[in-house]
Amino acid sequence: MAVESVKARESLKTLAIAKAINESLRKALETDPKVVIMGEDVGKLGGVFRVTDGLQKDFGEERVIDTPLAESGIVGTAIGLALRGYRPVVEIQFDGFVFPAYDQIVTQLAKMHARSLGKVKLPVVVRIPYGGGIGAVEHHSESPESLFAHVAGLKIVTPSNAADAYWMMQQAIESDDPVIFFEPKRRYWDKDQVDTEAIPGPLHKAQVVRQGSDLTLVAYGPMVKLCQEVADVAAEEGRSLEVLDLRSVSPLDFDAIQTSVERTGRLVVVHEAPVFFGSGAEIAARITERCFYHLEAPVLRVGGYHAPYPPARLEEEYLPSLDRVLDAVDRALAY
Amino acid sequence: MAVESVKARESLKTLAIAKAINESLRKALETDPKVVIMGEDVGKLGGVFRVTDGLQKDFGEERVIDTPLAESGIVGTAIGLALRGYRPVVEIQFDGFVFPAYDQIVTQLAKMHARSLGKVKLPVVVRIPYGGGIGAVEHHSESPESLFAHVAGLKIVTPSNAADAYWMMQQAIESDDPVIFFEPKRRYWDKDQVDTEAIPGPLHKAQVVRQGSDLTLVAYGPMVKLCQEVADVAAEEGRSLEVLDLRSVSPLDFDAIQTSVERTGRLVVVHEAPVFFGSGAEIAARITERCFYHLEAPVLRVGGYHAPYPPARLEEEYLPSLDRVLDAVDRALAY
Amino acid sequence: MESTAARTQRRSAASGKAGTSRGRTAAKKTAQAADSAPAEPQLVQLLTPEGQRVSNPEYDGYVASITPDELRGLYRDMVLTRRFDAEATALQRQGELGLWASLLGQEAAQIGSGRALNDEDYVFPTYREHGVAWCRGVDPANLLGMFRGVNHGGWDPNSNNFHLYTIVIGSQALHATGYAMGVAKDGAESAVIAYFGDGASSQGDVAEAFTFSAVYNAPVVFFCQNNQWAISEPTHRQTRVPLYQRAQGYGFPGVRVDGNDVLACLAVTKQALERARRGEGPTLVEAFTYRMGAHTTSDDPTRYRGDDERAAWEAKDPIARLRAYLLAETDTNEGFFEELETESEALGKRVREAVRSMPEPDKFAIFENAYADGHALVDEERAQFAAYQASFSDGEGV
Amino acid sequence: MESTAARTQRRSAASGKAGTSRGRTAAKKTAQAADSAPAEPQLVQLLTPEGQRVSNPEYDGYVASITPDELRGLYRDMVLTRRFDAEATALQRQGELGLWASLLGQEAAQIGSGRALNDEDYVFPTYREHGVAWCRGVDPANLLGMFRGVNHGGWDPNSNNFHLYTIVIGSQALHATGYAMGVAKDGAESAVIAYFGDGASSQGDVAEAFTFSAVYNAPVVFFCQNNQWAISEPTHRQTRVPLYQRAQGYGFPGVRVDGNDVLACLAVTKQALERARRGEGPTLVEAFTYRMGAHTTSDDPTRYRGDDERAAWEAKDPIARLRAYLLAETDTNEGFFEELETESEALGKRVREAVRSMPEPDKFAIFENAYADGHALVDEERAQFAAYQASFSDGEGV
Ligand SMILES: Cc1ncc(C[n+]2csc(CCOP(=O)(O)OP(=O)(O)O)c2C)c(N)n1
Ligand SMILES: Cc1ncc(C[n+]2csc(CCOP(=O)(O)OP(=O)(O)O)c2C)c(N)n1
Ligand SMILES: [Mg+2]
Ligand SMILES: [Mg+2]
Repeated sequence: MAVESVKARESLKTLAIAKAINESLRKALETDPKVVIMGEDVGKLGGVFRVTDGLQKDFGEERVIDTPLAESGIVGTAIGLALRGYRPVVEIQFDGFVFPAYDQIVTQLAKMHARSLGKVKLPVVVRIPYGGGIGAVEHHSESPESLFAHVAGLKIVTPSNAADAYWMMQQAIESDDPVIFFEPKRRYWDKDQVDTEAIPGPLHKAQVVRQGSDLTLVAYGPMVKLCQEVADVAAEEGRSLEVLDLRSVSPLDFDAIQTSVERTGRLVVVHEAPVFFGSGAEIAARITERCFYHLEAPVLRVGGYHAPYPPARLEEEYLPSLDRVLDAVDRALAY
Repeated sequence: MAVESVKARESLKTLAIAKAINESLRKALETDPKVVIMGEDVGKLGGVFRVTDGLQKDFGEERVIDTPLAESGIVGTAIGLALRGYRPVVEIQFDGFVFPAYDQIVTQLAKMHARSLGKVKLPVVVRIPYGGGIGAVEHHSESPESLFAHVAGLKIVTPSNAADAYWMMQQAIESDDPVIFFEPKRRYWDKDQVDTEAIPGPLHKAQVVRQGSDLTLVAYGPMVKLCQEVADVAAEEGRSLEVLDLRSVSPLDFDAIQTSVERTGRLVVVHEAPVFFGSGAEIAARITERCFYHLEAPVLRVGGYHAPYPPARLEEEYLPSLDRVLDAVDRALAY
Repeated sequence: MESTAARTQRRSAASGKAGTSRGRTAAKKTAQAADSAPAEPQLVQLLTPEGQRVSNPEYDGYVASITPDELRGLYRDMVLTRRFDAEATALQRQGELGLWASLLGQEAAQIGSGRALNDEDYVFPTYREHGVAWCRGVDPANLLGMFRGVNHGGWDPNSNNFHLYTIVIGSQALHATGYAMGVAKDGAESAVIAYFGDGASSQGDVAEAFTFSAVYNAPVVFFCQNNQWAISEPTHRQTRVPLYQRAQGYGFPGVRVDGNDVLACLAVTKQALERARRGEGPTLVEAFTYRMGAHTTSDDPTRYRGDDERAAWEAKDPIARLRAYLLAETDTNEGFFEELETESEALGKRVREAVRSMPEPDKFAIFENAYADGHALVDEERAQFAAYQASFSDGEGV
Repeated sequence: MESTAARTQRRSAASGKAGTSRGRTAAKKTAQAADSAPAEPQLVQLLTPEGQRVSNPEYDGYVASITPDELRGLYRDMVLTRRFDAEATALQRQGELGLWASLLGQEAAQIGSGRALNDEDYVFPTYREHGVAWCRGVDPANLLGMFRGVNHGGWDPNSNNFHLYTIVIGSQALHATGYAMGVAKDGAESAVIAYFGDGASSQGDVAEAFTFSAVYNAPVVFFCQNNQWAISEPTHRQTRVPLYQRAQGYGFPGVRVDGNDVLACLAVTKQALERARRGEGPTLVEAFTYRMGAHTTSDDPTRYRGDDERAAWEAKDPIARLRAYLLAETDTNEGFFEELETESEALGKRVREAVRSMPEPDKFAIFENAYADGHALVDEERAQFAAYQASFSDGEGV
């Protein structure tokens, strides 16, 4: 057996997304003494999803910091730590609890680099487990990415699989810009192979996760897996769908979408967030502008409704499902 | 002179937008003892834009309430007052200062009616002077309407002229839903005729403010006037533009836009807010879906850039201007 | 009836009062007590863990006229609340509920404060106030809807003056304050009470509620159940001084009460509510208690706390101590306890059945109540949803 | 050198200390003073409005070794700051600035606290700290960029350890706290100071900064300039008790200082900074002062306050009192004042010219620094913008 392949095998691990992020954080803590983890219950408990499991034990309370229960305080002090040269990775416990920190994120975190004419950098990562499908109570299943994407100064990324979770977290921490890192909580336990010595691609580029020729399906985070399933079913019906995992919501990789749509002529965008003022709107608007003469159907969007996220027993109706996406695919193909 | 026309003349006043809102608030205070005004400096000072001028003097400190300097506190206590049967109209001093209240608006104000299965109503109006063009310092010129429109449970309106300002405020206060009332601050001093005894049209319907046949220009709030000017200039060049004043951002009056676009075949949306994830995206996406076979050009958007609102001496470059809108009109017509 | 010890205590309390130049608030007095015994600030206590009645001159009056029947009523409330709570935990394990937040250990804090309220008073709970809900007459089964996932709040807040549970930590403190501002505007003589936890004390919203209530002198009682933990974080992660002291800096009294002593909680809350109704503004009550169980059924407390702590608090159980007192000092006989046992089981059964027979929500409920006055987009989406649903039945050829 | 009166004062302060069982914080002592004189809590004062030095045993030490030259330095700082401020107000009237927030009246609070800082200390100002900026060595002309509208902050925060002005009220209190947490982590022996106003004290962020700094024992001084007004709202709209007392409820000392007394501000801030550097955590300093002018040049204070108030504060002018002291107690001669007058005028001229010659920002600056590592959309929009700009020159046929 060649030396190289042994090494390759050692760096290949099968990890769930939550564990991949955990290992990524661990590596960052090891590599850069300026990295600190902050948040509610991130210490002994390891976070409510165990994403920071074991980190405080191994790196101490000065590196992995349980904070008071105050999200504005968490992000606000993380900004201060970043000004002092630290690289804080803060955890917001659930999507619905980021709003007390919204002011600090929007008026301070996003704008301080520009305000300082570039003198100050804020390498802060805000981790947010997001999305539904886990049968939770109110405020635990939302997808607020649009509310951050509209704000210049922030970068928004969201992995759909363990390998991306691992590498995108490394890259987010290395970024000198603030990054909102949305973690697809209902996929936390999905496993995948992660090569911890791979050379990752760029953080903000989309990936074609399935090639196809009849229609392009675009998704990110928790919806990528669904779209792959949709493509499987459609294939059985003789339809060839291309699936793009956007990975980044700000910036959006319009070039990649355009390339695909120029070939397929049809586009369906899928996300859990409400359709109204959601990412699908921005994608539809810009791709229609870029591909006006290529599109054989309007860009269709599948997402949440314009209503508060419903109680758990209704979430399956609220969220994009196999059938709802297939329905949109059918409608797009019918043009 | 007939009695009726005397009466008509009495109810016709020429008012600036700020004064029209002031009179509207005064009328609401007179009509409904449950209406209260709250905010920073709304009392003796009459607000930094004098929109509440004289109201505390005439209605007392129990009706027109100077609050501590805390926006979350203002909206949070307004919710409590609404639960007690009051109809609070709260003022946020400037667009950039609404974010400390964002959590209360998004997680409480917007969702409490649904949370209570309809048992509880929150007739709260949140007034926000918004937009740029007044040469102000940071945080005083922003257009955050998208950040509210994406959130179900809120209604978002914004008048472009004094008559609408007067009547839409009446209707917003009468609404049993929470309404975010965006006031175009750079137009506060623009005067117009207001008939205080008119029968106003529905709050959430768009209005054709200029008829045309070559292209539809859609705008709201401060950009309506600009679009009318654009239409004037275009008319000189022989182009007939239809101008729609949306008036409401949530709900959006897609029917009205559709009707116009089905005739003109071209649409340009103009707003001050950044284009990325802005209202233009939602309008473009939905109108393209509705009018796929009518559109002869992609829907084009003119708005702010994906960068923090710039310092005052650059705002003219940042904001949609006559030339920038004309440029988009030209591009749309060139298809 | 008063023991010498009690009288001595009263005298020292009185002299403490004289020593303070203003000396008008409980906060002040308790704070001074704290100064002289820095280890643990003095709790207001009327019943020892062993169930012995101790006198406290400031608070005795609030429970002086309480009858044995009323005492048994408090006992019954606590037992039934605990029984209901246990049933809910069981229902969660059986998969009938998605989640449950147990109040185990906090029965005295909730029943004591809940029974201090008048009908006209208004309650703003967080998500663990099942005992207070019980006192307000909210049907326990209705509390379970949100934990089962059929709604986000299954009762009409105005039926029992008991607002919906609030999950975003601290928000309701401001709602309570605003509501109380409204009460004052109305010239009504009722009070408002806001419940929150030790963790919540760190939220900006709670601080803003303190500011607004003090500035407007709003008739609101802030009832903080310091159950020592905010999920995995101990209270010293939220504050380095006792929480009740927070109030002083905002200009209103704060008092720490033994949260496992139902009589003390009743008395302290009554005093605070009366202050509010008299127009003397807000009070912060810190009920010093313990979360005996996990944070919620999703939590695993073995990861962050030991058994010793729990054992120590077990000895301070709120129900056991009232039972001891009832047995020693009143004419309560075994029959009472037996009947209560039967009633408990009946409650458990009723709740179990109510939950199991809770109707599934209608699909279209997604679109209901998003708005009070309607919204064009909701109408459009509802129609699309209906058409989409119908497409399945069409497919099946009807 | 010490008068009998001063000695008496020291004795009574000492006995005050003995009377407190803990008696370890300035806050405690000042609070007790407040109790016995409820009308106005005792201010720490070292110079009377008439310019007489009064002794304060707790704080004398911090200014004991100050030389006449240093006193003249403080005087010079205040005079030049006021001159700069007046120039900026004039420039606004002339249309050179869009807005100006004058510090008139607050010179002592800012120079006293600013001169208490070491070079390594870090400052988080709000938008009115022109005097503190002066102490840090920030070029006054650079402060004007944002008020002229050419940038949002025209200096490098790390050049002088003076952060950018923060307009969103209260936010910077958390940044200061986080920065201080970092200082502690680094084991550095410097301190951080956060400036904010009486109005800001109501913001949740400030409360959360108190909580975080207390829990982590961060080396931060909260310096609240209570200038009696938040635009049109008097301080009693923000609190019903003196603001410095807020700190107690969070477990750290608070002290009220005469904000028009530069020596007292220097001493009190030094003490607080030393505590921070020694690892004793945060302190809240409330500098009791007055905003002599309008809130900003956009404001019209005649709508909400009378002239009497201003007149009463005029008699407490920070510059006049130090001048009186310099003349009475040091060898300062007229020449010093004359030279300073000349220096003042030169400063005014320099600032005026600097502002008038400030280059207009480049159009493309809109896109600069939105991101540190770039962003595809910004690149795309910049390119479109360039093409659009170019279309005009094309149009002119170039
Ligand atoms: C704003 C917000 N942040 C985080 C959470 C997640 N969360 C739910 S309960 C809880 C701890 C609350 O502790 P405490 O206030 O002491 O109340 P307890 O649960 O002990 O009754 C946390 C962090 C939340 N619900 N809201
Ligand atoms: C979050 C926020 N809300 C409102 C404002 C508008 N505003 C600017 S200054 C000010 C008053 C500030 O008063 P204070 O904190 O006492 O400081 P001072 O201006 O007196 O120095 C207000 C309300 C703001 N800048 N930020
Ligand atoms: Mg707790
Ligand atoms: Mg002030």
